[in-house]
Amino acid sequence: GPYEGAPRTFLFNPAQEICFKDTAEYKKDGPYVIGFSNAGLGDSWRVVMQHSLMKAAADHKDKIGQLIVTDAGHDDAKQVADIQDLMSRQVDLLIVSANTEQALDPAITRATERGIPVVMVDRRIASDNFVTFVTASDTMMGRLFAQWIVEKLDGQGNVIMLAGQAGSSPSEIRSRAAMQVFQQHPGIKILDTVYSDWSPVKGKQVMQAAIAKYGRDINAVWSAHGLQTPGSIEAFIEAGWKDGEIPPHTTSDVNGPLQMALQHKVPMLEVGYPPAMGGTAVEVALKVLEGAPVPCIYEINSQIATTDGDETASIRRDLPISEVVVPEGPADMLVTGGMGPDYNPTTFSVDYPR
Amino acid sequence: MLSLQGISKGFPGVKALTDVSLDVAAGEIHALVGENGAGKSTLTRVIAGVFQPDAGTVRFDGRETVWKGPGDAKRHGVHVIYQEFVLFPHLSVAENIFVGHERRNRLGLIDHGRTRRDAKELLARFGIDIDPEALVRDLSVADQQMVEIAKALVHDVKLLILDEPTAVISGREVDVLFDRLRRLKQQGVAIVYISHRLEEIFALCDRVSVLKDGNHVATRTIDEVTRDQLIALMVGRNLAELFPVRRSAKAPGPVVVAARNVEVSGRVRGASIELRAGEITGLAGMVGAGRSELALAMFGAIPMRSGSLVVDGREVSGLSPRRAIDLGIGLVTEDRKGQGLAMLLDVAANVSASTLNEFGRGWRFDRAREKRVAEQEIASYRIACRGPSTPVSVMSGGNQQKVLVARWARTSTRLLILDEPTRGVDVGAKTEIYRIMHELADRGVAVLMISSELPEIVGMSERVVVMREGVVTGELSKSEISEEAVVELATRRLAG
Amino acid sequence: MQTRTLRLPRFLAGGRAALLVVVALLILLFVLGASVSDRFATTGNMLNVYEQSAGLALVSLGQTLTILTGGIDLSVGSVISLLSMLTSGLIAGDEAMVIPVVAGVLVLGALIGAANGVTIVATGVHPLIVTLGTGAIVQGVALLYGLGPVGSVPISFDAFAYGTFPGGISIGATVALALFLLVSFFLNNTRTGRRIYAIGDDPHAADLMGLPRRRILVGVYAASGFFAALTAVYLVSRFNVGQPYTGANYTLASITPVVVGGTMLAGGRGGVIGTLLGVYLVSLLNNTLNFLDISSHYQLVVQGLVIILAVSVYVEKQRGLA
Amino acid sequence: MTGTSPIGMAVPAPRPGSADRIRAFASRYAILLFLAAVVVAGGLAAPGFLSGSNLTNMLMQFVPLGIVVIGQTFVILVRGLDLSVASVMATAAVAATAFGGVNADAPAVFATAIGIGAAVGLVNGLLVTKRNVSPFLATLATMIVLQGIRFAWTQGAPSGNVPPIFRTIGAGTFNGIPYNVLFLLVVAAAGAAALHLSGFGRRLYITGGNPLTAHLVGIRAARVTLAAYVVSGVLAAIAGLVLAGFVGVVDNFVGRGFELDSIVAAVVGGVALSGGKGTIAGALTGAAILVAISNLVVMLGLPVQAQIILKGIVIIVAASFYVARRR
Ligand SMILES: Nc1ncnc2c1ncn2[C@@H]1O[C@H](COP(=O)(O)OP(=O)(O)OP(=O)(O)O)[C@@H](O)[C@H]1O
Ligand SMILES: Nc1ncnc2c1ncn2[C@@H]1O[C@H](COP(=O)(O)OP(=O)(O)OP(=O)(O)O)[C@@H](O)[C@H]1O
Ligand SMILES: [Mg+2]
Ligand SMILES: [Mg+2]
Repeated sequence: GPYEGAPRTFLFNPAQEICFKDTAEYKKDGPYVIGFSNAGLGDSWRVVMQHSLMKAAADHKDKIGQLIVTDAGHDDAKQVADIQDLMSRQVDLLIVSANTEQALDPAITRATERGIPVVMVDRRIASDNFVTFVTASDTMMGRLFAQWIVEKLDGQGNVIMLAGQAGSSPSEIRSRAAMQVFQQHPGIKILDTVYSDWSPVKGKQVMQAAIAKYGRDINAVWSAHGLQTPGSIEAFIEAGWKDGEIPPHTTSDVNGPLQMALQHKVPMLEVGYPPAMGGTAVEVALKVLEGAPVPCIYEINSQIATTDGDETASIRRDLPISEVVVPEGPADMLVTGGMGPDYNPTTFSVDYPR
Repeated sequence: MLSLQGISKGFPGVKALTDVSLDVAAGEIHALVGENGAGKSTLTRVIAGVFQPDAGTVRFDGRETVWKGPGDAKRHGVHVIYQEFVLFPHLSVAENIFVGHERRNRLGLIDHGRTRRDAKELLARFGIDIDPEALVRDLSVADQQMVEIAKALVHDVKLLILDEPTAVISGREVDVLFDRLRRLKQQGVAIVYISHRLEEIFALCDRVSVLKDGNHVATRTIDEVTRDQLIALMVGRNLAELFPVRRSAKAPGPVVVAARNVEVSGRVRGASIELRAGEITGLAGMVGAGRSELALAMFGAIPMRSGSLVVDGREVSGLSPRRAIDLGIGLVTEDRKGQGLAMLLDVAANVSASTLNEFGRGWRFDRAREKRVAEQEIASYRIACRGPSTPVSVMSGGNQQKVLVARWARTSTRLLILDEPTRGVDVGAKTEIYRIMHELADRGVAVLMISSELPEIVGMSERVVVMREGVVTGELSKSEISEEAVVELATRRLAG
Repeated sequence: MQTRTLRLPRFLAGGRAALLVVVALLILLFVLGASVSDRFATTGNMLNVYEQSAGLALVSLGQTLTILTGGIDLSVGSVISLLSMLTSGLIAGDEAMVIPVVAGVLVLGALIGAANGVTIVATGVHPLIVTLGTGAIVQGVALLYGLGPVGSVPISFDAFAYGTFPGGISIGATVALALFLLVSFFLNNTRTGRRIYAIGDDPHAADLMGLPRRRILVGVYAASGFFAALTAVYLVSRFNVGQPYTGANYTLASITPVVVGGTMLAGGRGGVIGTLLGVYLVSLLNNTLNFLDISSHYQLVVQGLVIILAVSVYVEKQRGLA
Repeated sequence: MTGTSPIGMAVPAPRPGSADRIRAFASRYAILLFLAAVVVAGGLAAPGFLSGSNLTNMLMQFVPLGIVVIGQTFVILVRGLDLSVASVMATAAVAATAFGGVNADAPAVFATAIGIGAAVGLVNGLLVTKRNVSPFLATLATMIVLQGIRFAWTQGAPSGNVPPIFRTIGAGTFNGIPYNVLFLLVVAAAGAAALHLSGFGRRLYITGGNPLTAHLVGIRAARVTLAAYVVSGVLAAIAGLVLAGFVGVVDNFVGRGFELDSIVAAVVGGVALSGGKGTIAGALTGAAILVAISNLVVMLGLPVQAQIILKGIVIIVAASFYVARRR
């Protein structure tokens, strides 16, 4: 069954002292005005994350007087302005998913200095000038993916890195973590790093080119997330790879690649990066406003799933992919959303306090 | 002052100037004449440093010179009034006058007050009432031309070149210009004067040089040549009669098209005109009288504020160019390049443009037939080109004009309006266009010719309607037509 | 025949209707914002709006110049990105490097812009295409320099973007405002300034008049590059770091305030004061929308409609037959 | 593609026997020669480049761009520009998932997508012709508005399945020839016929070459212009559907970058931004060059930066070639 214990990144953390923040200084009486500055929407993951956050706010109407949501459209400058505008509206607490790690740092640091508690979600800033960061670890994902590929290939083989967008922090962090693993194995050769811009369309195009170039020399595809993975698998199928021949792929969150893995017998590792962390951020925000101590990094659980027979020495699964997948569901639905069975992002509406 | 030796200049596929040698003395007004495309404007541009000659030398003020560009020539006292306007429509009149020689104060900043004052003073010297702060685009074409002229006279000029400066001005403005030029001449300025209006040449110039097909044919003092000799030099043959006599001049037919009380915002104020089958009617007036607007309104190209068009006794509703074409009306506009022709397209496409439906409705378009039609028109109008697929952009002005006339003659079963049909067109092409007008009239088409050239009005019209300031001031029958009578009506004081 | 229209002061001349429309929209937004929240019409929030205008203002200032000449500079986004990376990458946290690097970056921006101008002048290709091409090249170079954020700047560097004069008046926005006034003065009162209008109005006539059109064009694109560089420095001050896509949004964004402020894309008409008001309009619009609690999706709709509204109110009648 | 010559290409007919003839020939077909050079050089430099499967890949990527470029050409010919194409593509793709995701929905999907494309084209056209808004701004504004509407419609991320038939059209092949190539051929043939053989095409060229002339010869220039924007909108919608079928998963990235790429391709292919000049064949060749180069960069293992830089260089070099030719 699914793993329901405490976050493994917490349990396995070798540090003796785990950092906790005292939030007494932020304690105040409700109802609270909470501002959420989102980096942007645009792919299903981010939409579900925002919805889970709104839903949690609706569940806590008693404490939250108003939730103000802004959307920066993936523009740093707009997000800085959004944060300033939220401060102008005198919010009691800011939840921020920072578009980029460094660019938002000065603006958020200023908010913190002005005494406004900031809870980061999904994407943090470079400095520690916030109360806490709600996340599942990018580094962990990158390493798990890489370690699994190394072990699947017995330390010998050629890998294509199918990254997200050049210069975007989740992509770069996951790639960097993966490279640390790959570099320890001289038998592993990285043929190319190609960029999908988190898009299956672009992912398919770049993988077609890579296949045309390396053909059967490709032994595995390290994909930074599930959004682009279907494009890659499609490219192999169209280039003539039969079911069972397609090299191992990594993926995350998205239903489509899981469906394809089962249908075309693709060895696959799925490590979740659950969008439900949006809701968690609201819970954590309330704790902060109530003055309860919170960990400096609030990690949430990632489920690990593999196709049958594809567990390796280091990577043990919580669930088989066949139990994670929604067989008849849309290809782009998020299997790790935690929004319940009737959830449909397009029609979702919730009565959160505005 | 200016001495050209062996100047040649070619463009891809065209030899515009071949071995031209020419002298212009200080204190001389030197006319430059020749057919369209003879190379007059090109020569102007070589002198002004716009083009570098392929061969030959330019000596200016005694020294051999190679201009680095128009600015360089300007600094040395060469000023040109080009055939096309060289004005900045969204700058003020004053700024246009001083552009390139901005009035500045001690700090090197623009002195707006002085710019305005100096411009005002300069304009006053021409006796022209233009607000120096008006934007140039708000001026009439004639006023724009006067700004052009004023602009050339602000500085110390040694050589002044005027390329068809009177094409869009008339009457008093021409007098002002000539007066200025004569004074400059007395001050020792060398002047090159280009015009297709030969009477101006005889009235103003000292010597005349003739260009033909890029070659320098002759230079004469004005007393040694007659008008006919000059024409012969330009076209290479004798044109006994510039205005052909219409052989089959029958009595005009019934009124086919009439405009009643036409008002066009500001410019035409209640003009009426009647046009009869088979008759050539001249529409005369000073430039700016509103004739073009009346014509455009009759054609549906600009909206009438009030008034109506009556065709065959019936009032036309929903007038538009399309409707006008369907009614058998054609309009050769005055601005060939800007309005008339699609310069990127070829002769065939330009000829067929107003009758596209004839070549197939909907999806099909019969190119073969279009080509045949174009070939016929090229032959019957003697259009000089390499065939139906010649781009009109490479053709000379006169031949472009014939393409336009050919196009509109095709749609004109009732009325053909020609607005300044021979402006900037050489004598050879002129006669051809007159011949075409006669042919159409013979076929029973009503012809309305707008012209600012009195000899043309007198020579071609069988009836003349005269406008002034948007109002029809009179009508002259065949026997009453004379230059004096037309001028009298064109300048008549309006009551009230 | 000449209609005596009401004359505005010279620096406002050009696109008069535009200015009135923008001012009307500014007032409308202000009233709207003030009616939904009593925190909107506060000095604090208005200073906040003012502060947020700086980045867009700087880049639009250069863009106004290129558009006045009848051109456009679509490379500004990439130039900002590259130069922001160079700024933080070369300063690398070292206080002593700040002045030389900033100076170098500004010069480099002007040089890249000048290269745009030279290419436009030398090839005769439409500036839209040239700058699209050079923009791609510069973006490629930026990604060669780094795929992610590079370098850092000392803490004090943020004074440009976040610092204030007494009273909370933003330094960056005030610098931008001063530059606008300076450029406006330059455009109206110097020979080169007036000639920028002339060559935008009719380049062919400018050539025949012997105006140094090519030199002015190179200068104008150099200025655009310079202001892009200044924007890059500003953004590094605001973000503490340079990144390969930092400027991407500014390419199209820089055009909106220019045209909303009444400068015609055809060239020759308009001015920087209109652009400044256009920048304030964009800035106030974003702020107002954040106060109105409109879902971000509809914010896009509103932005697009404002562009259409503003621009289609004062389009000029095309010069036609009469 | 079509061998039809455009009307009125302003190339002086060469004097018989002169070297002009060779030059004229070379300059008219230079863009094809350029493409041929890229292909040959690519084949020599990267062995896999000319392999059947890579050619299939390139064709498949070429098709959506090609379809958009055809529409863009119509608009540029009437002195316009359509920046809204990418937004239309993504919106059409969203429409493809808005139904049940089965083949029976295909007609409804088609109708919706084309309706969206036509509506956007109509709005663009009306803004340009009725309100005199500059095409750049009008289509920029509709691009932004449409994106907002799409986001509001999908709440930010499209979701749902594309009917399988679109998968076939978008990604299926027959003996290595992608089905979507057929689509392009049909669109290109129709586009070329409309431009080069029909009365409408003639009206379009006259309108783009000289709007005043068009008005005076009774062409309803506003309608022709409007039609060009509608064509562009509809073709962008079709391209959006083809691209949606390419992977079967729709996201907001469908069509991203197509607005500028399609303009660049047209210009590289000799369509003049000043209007009235250019051909479908040229524009498609331009698109083919862009696709070949971006594929070649990957095949050569050059970094992504090289692709971007190369594209920039090609844009400037190709465009300056046309200007030089015009002089
Ligand atoms: N820029 C140019 N490019 C190509 N051909 C040109 C150019 N300018 C002029 N020509 C050609 O050179 C020849 C001479 O033209 P030019 O304008 O000098 O004649 P013109 O005597 O001034 O005629 P007009 O009386 O009509 O003004 C013509 O055949 C013309 O088509
Ligand atoms: N500011 C302007 N810009 C462009 N064209 C103009 C302008 N003013 C006038 N025109 C056009 O130039 C031509 C001649 O101008 P003008 O107004 O002096 O004479 P007009 O009213 O047409 O009368 P006529 O034909 O009797 O000379 C007309 O076709 C007119 O429409
Ligand atoms: Mg001439
Ligand atoms: Mg007239």
